[in-house]
Amino acid sequence: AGMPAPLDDPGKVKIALVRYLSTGDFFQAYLGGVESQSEAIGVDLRVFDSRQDAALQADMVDQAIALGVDGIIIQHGLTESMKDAAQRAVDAGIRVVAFDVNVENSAIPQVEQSDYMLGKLALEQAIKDNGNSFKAGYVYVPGIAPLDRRDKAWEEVKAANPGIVETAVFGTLDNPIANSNANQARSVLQANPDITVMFAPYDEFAKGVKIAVDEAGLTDQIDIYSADVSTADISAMREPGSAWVATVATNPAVVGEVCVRSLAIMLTGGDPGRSVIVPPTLITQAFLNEQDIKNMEDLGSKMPQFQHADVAMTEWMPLPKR
Amino acid sequence: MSNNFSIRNLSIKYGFLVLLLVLIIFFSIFASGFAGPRSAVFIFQSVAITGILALGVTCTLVVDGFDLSIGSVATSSLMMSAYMLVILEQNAFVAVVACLLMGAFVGLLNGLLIVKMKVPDLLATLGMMFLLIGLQRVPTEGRSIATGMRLPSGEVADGIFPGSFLWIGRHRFDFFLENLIPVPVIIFLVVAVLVWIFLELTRHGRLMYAIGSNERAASLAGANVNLYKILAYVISGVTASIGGILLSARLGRGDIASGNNLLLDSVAAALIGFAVLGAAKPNALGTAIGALFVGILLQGLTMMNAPYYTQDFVKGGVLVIALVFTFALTSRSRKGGH
Amino acid sequence: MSNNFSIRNLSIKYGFLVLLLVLIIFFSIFASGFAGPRSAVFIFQSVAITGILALGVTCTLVVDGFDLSIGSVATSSLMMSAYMLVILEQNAFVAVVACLLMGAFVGLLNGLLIVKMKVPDLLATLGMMFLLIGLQRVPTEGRSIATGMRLPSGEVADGIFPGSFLWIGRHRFDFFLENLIPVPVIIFLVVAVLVWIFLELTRHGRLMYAIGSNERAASLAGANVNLYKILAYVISGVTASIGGILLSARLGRGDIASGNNLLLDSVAAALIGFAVLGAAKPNALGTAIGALFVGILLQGLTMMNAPYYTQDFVKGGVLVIALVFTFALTSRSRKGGH
Amino acid sequence: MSKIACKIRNLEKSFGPNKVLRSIDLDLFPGEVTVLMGANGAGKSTLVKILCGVHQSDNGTINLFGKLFKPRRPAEAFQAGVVTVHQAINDGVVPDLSVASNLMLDKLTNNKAGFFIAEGVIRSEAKKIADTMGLSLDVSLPVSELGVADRQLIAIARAMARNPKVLILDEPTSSLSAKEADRLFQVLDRLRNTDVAILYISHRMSDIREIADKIICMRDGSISGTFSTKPLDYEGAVTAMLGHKMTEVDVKIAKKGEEILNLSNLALSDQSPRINLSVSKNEVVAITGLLGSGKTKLASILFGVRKQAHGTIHLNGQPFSPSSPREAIKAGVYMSPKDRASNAVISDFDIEKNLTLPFLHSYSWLSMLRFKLLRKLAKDKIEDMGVICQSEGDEIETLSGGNQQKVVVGRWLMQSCNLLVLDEPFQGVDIKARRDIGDYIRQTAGSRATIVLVAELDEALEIADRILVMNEKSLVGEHVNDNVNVNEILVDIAGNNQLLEQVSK
Ligand SMILES: Nc1ncnc2c1ncn2[C@@H]1O[C@H](COP(=O)(O)OP(=O)(O)OP(=O)(O)O)[C@@H](O)[C@H]1O
Ligand SMILES: Nc1ncnc2c1ncn2[C@@H]1O[C@H](COP(=O)(O)OP(=O)(O)OP(=O)(O)O)[C@@H](O)[C@H]1O
Ligand SMILES: [Mg+2]
Ligand SMILES: [Mg+2]
Repeated sequence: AGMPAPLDDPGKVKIALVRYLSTGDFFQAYLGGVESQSEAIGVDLRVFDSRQDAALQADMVDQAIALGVDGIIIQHGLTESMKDAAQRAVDAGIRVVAFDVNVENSAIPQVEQSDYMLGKLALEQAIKDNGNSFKAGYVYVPGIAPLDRRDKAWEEVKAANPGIVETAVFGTLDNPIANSNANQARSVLQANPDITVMFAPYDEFAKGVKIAVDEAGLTDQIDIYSADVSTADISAMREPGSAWVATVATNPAVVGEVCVRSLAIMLTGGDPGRSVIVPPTLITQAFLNEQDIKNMEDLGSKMPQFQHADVAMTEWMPLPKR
Repeated sequence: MSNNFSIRNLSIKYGFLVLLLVLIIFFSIFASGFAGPRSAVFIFQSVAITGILALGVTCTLVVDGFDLSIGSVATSSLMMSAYMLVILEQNAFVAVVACLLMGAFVGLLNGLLIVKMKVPDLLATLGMMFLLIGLQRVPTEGRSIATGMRLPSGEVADGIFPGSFLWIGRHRFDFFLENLIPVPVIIFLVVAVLVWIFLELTRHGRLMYAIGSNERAASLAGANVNLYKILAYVISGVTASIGGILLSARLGRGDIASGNNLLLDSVAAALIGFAVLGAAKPNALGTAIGALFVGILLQGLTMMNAPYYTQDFVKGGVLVIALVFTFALTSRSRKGGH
Repeated sequence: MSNNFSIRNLSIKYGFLVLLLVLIIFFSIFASGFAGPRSAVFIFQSVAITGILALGVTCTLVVDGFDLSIGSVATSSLMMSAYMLVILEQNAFVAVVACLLMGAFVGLLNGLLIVKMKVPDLLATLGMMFLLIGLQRVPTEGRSIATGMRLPSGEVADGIFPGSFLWIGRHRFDFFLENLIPVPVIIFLVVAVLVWIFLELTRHGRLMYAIGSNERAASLAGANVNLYKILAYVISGVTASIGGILLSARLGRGDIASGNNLLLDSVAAALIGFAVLGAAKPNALGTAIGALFVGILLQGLTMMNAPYYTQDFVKGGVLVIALVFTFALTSRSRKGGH
Repeated sequence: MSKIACKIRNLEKSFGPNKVLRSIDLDLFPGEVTVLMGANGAGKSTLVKILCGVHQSDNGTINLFGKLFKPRRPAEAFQAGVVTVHQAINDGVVPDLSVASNLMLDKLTNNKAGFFIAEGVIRSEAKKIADTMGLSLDVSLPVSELGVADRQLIAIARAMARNPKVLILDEPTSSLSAKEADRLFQVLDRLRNTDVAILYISHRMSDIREIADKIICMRDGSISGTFSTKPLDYEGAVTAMLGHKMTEVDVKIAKKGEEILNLSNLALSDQSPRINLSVSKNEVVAITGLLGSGKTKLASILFGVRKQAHGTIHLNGQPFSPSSPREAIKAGVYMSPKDRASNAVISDFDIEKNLTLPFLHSYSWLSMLRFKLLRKLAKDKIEDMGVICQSEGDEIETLSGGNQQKVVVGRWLMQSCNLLVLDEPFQGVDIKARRDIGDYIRQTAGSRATIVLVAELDEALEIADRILVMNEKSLVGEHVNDNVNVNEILVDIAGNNQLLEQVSK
């Protein structure tokens, strides 16, 4: 209702979501956001899941082109494999937005949850709580793009605060990730009993570290700072005496919505801007306890900036029902 | 031949254990914090779940089978326990029983596919693996299960992981030191002893080994081949579901995860077991020691702050060297020719 | 018996192919965009790499072996080609040859471990798998390799993936339609035909089947068992490295996280191959069709907008049903008693 | 005899502490069949395995047509013209390949053969090879569907077709009946005439009488006698092989007890004739007949492995229709199957575990095995059966063929039963041990009914109270083993007079 062409005709416009990653809560919530926003603006959504096969993901873009969609959202992936495919889509006259992957194309806006900012805000909170001189354990697996971007923040903070000592670096993506990291963190705590801060910038890592800290009986001594959030993370942070004191996150559903809205703006001939950044929010244990927040929905209602990001908005843009 | 205490025979029998000892000594010296009762307990704790799975897969190896579905049975059990507790709001006992039954049922299905439908073991359990990986995600549409989660129906799940359930994964018994030995370690040891007794000391175990060596001859000697094969897969299913329960109780939530690493690590443990005490065949004691071996290696390397990729590398390297050592010697002493 | 054109024999032989056909028809009707040459090419493309790996593993299955290292050989080849191109700034030809040699060398090592050191196949290749997973990450300390990356030494890597290398993964030949058939599909088909010819039409292939069925008899009849077993692992290593090269050329980067599912997917394809044409043994044609089967299923489900977790579920379900059908029938027609 | 084909001097071999061959000297001449005799475990197969490159000798030399010969792999032996048919039948065939591929296996392993194979050529050549041994099989069948006799014939036929200079046959007739053996002898005659040197190992006196030009005896790893002057001194050879004289068997027909087994109108398969049979306690009944006459089928029906087409079985007066070996065993019906490698030997187990396998339930308490008891029982049985080994903990694979056979037969003598069925129990067992086991079976026969299925008439004559003849799945003759007329039995076996001439030649 009241939407510009071609969105004025519900169901006429087809868009495709081409995913690189799909397993896990973040991706499920993201998909939820994409779906609800698509429904709100009345477009027909198709989902292509490459299940972490970057080559297949590129082919899926071609498939979407062949299906004659009007817009494509590329969710994650590798620059090198997606660049050409994205260009082909643009050449075919299709509007494209990319989320968390740089396809090096000026016609394609880049939606980002700013991993760098996630790391940065968490570390700022850590310095606020613990001063600028402490012994830290760091959980990191190189080679994973978002983790690498969060690593930048860590390197910067370390360089700026010589008092912060990186006592141990560990981490693994062996499944189940939380359990494997718990085992590693356990060994690290045993070998380095003087650690007071754990920087685990991925919630699965943080969960593992929390289990290890609990098992070692060090909940009072150690503080965990992380990135990302989910309902389960909230309850873990709120456990009595939990060492997990803060996390920084964007709402994955909101990110999904922003992607669809950016695409909708392009479909109607508008320009969402070269880069659309969904700002992250700092979530502390104290805040969760104060507000008695139990799940993501509570978090959204108590924290408006988490519920809705005021980016990629126009006056005609319908929002999903809450 | 068994009375021949030559150096070669000794090294076949004890070579692997000596290697283990050398590793322990090495890490005790070079990895601060490695030596000590608490550290030993972590090692047991870190391998308890893979170890339990590995003991199950050992039973299927004994009857010359293979169970690729254990990883997915464990994650299904993880999801199922969380579903029972958080969404259906059942108590711990019901959740545990349901998971064990599920494991037994999957094992039964595997066994029937293999025995009655004559589907090759790798194939049947591979199919089951994919099936379960999918199935465990259907009820929550791929979401993890945690207290307070919003269900597809829009309701909020109010159930919790009760303390009695978490106890299984988290409680520690006093043993000389306070809060020393976690429940999963006890369960691992109990399962190991039970499987060992079953395979080595009972007639059922011996018949299973006979079936693994020559199925037809065992059948003509009166063994109920089908029953024992099914039993092996049921044991494997149940142990995998125990692993899943422990995982669930440790994590305190129903985490969407793939069990690929659980599968590979427990298969590794079971296979390393071949080399222990020169057995050159699947055996429970070897499997338990194989699991510990991997645990010690990873614990030691982590404590020495080795980057994660060196762990796989060292794991593989030590594995290959240990195995070459054991098997090359075993085979040479066994026969003169081929 | 071979002249017995009963319904049962027909269904054993063609049951699986009929199922495939039914799937294709079903998807053509219900999944818009499924039917058509581009979609068909897409299916081939999506299974080309797993298919090539699966053909290699088929050769090891033929000699009653198993190669768990293929996935890690492929990812090592992926990383190695990127390293050669981007960091050592070599040309495409050198990179390809280096990867193929690496694959052959790993296969040779596997073969020697199994044949000379008598390490059981699963164990040897599992150890190799861990070794390679670690090793491939050492040169870059676990980072992915891409043009412009900063090396541990602090320098910036200037090499690029040259067009000639990317061509291997990305070029499409015209065939009726413009830009239809990608190079990897051609390579897949060529490898499939070569492996098929080798296994079915040459005496070497026949001897490999003989070794797989009764190693001792084959050896006593004068077959060079060790040589053929090593050969099988070398083939498997080389095909896996081809798979890695194709992956690398498609990605255009040495991505550390890619290729995780290659092992299980290619094993699945090779095992499904058992059911094709009632072979009940590893065979090249079956493997190729097995790979396509999985590809068709996933493509059809994607086109029907099925969520990702239902894909595993349906894959497992269809697999189990197809296999039960084939194997239950095959075994029943085979024997009356003992 | 001009030139020596194969000259063996001072050959020695040990397995660990076990000296198996001690300073063997032996010559093989072209155009001559040398028979090697020796008790089970004497070292015959070990000698063969050294000649064909499976094992390497510890000491000594082999000269082949004047050249030093030290094969390290079977392929090298083949290249030198030494072709072997091994004692273990399953070592000769590849079950998953077709009969044609099996017959042509040598062509496939020949490095000079082409790269590709033509299925048509393989088949037609395979047919030719099959014809030489009178094998009338569909060559496209997989070998896994064939019985042990056909497998043995395939292995033999293949060796014959390889143009050997030295041909070694290790108990080639162990699974054959007189008819097939006879065909083998015809082919051997032909080869002898083309100057092939043949080494022939057998425990069957009938074979040896038929084929030997020269007899060499082995005892405990040494040569204990050579007999080459005609007529050959067969009794002397047996004495040299055993170290003492062989006593004559004298079967005293025992008094029958009550009826245990009754078959009425039993048909082994559709359209086969009906069988009626009654076997009583304390009676040993031998059933003999040509290969494929249905002996094994009868045994499998009694043991619950397959079902009869018609008719009924009564055991101790009760109807008996077992649906699995397990049920049969529960009812007190035991069967020792033929073809030990496929059907009986658990190759990963030691002797004790192999011996005690069927009755573990009675040697365990609450499922827990009673290890001491098991060891003692195994020791006793090793004694009873005369198994030659180091201890009850030896791996069964390290035993000689005949000793393995003693173990798998002994397994069924561990406990008393109602009905004992022994299918080819003497396969590969030496003459002395055969007599001893036969005696043992007769001694213990009082508590049960015993049926022994043998293709060799000699074996039947040594053990049975009553000899039945089976032909084309029906029982065609019955002879009480007391001054029997052997010719009459042969007539029954052959089924017609024309064949008889061949058999009793
Ligand atoms: N691989 C082996 N390892 C250890 N001992 C062995 C091995 N092979 C054979 N022996 C031993 O060597 C001795 C001779 O065995 P061999 O097979 O040569 O006897 P044989 O004369 O062929 O007897 P048979 O008539 O029973 O076939 C036996 O005592 C046997 O136990
Ligand atoms: N090694 C084997 N593998 C599979 N089946 C076998 C084997 N040996 C015997 N059989 C089966 O035993 C049964 C009887 O075989 P067959 O009719 O050829 O001979 P038979 O006359 O019963 O035995 P015999 O040769 O002792 O007289 C058949 O069902 C056959 O398939
Ligand atoms: Mg196997
Ligand atoms: Mg012998």
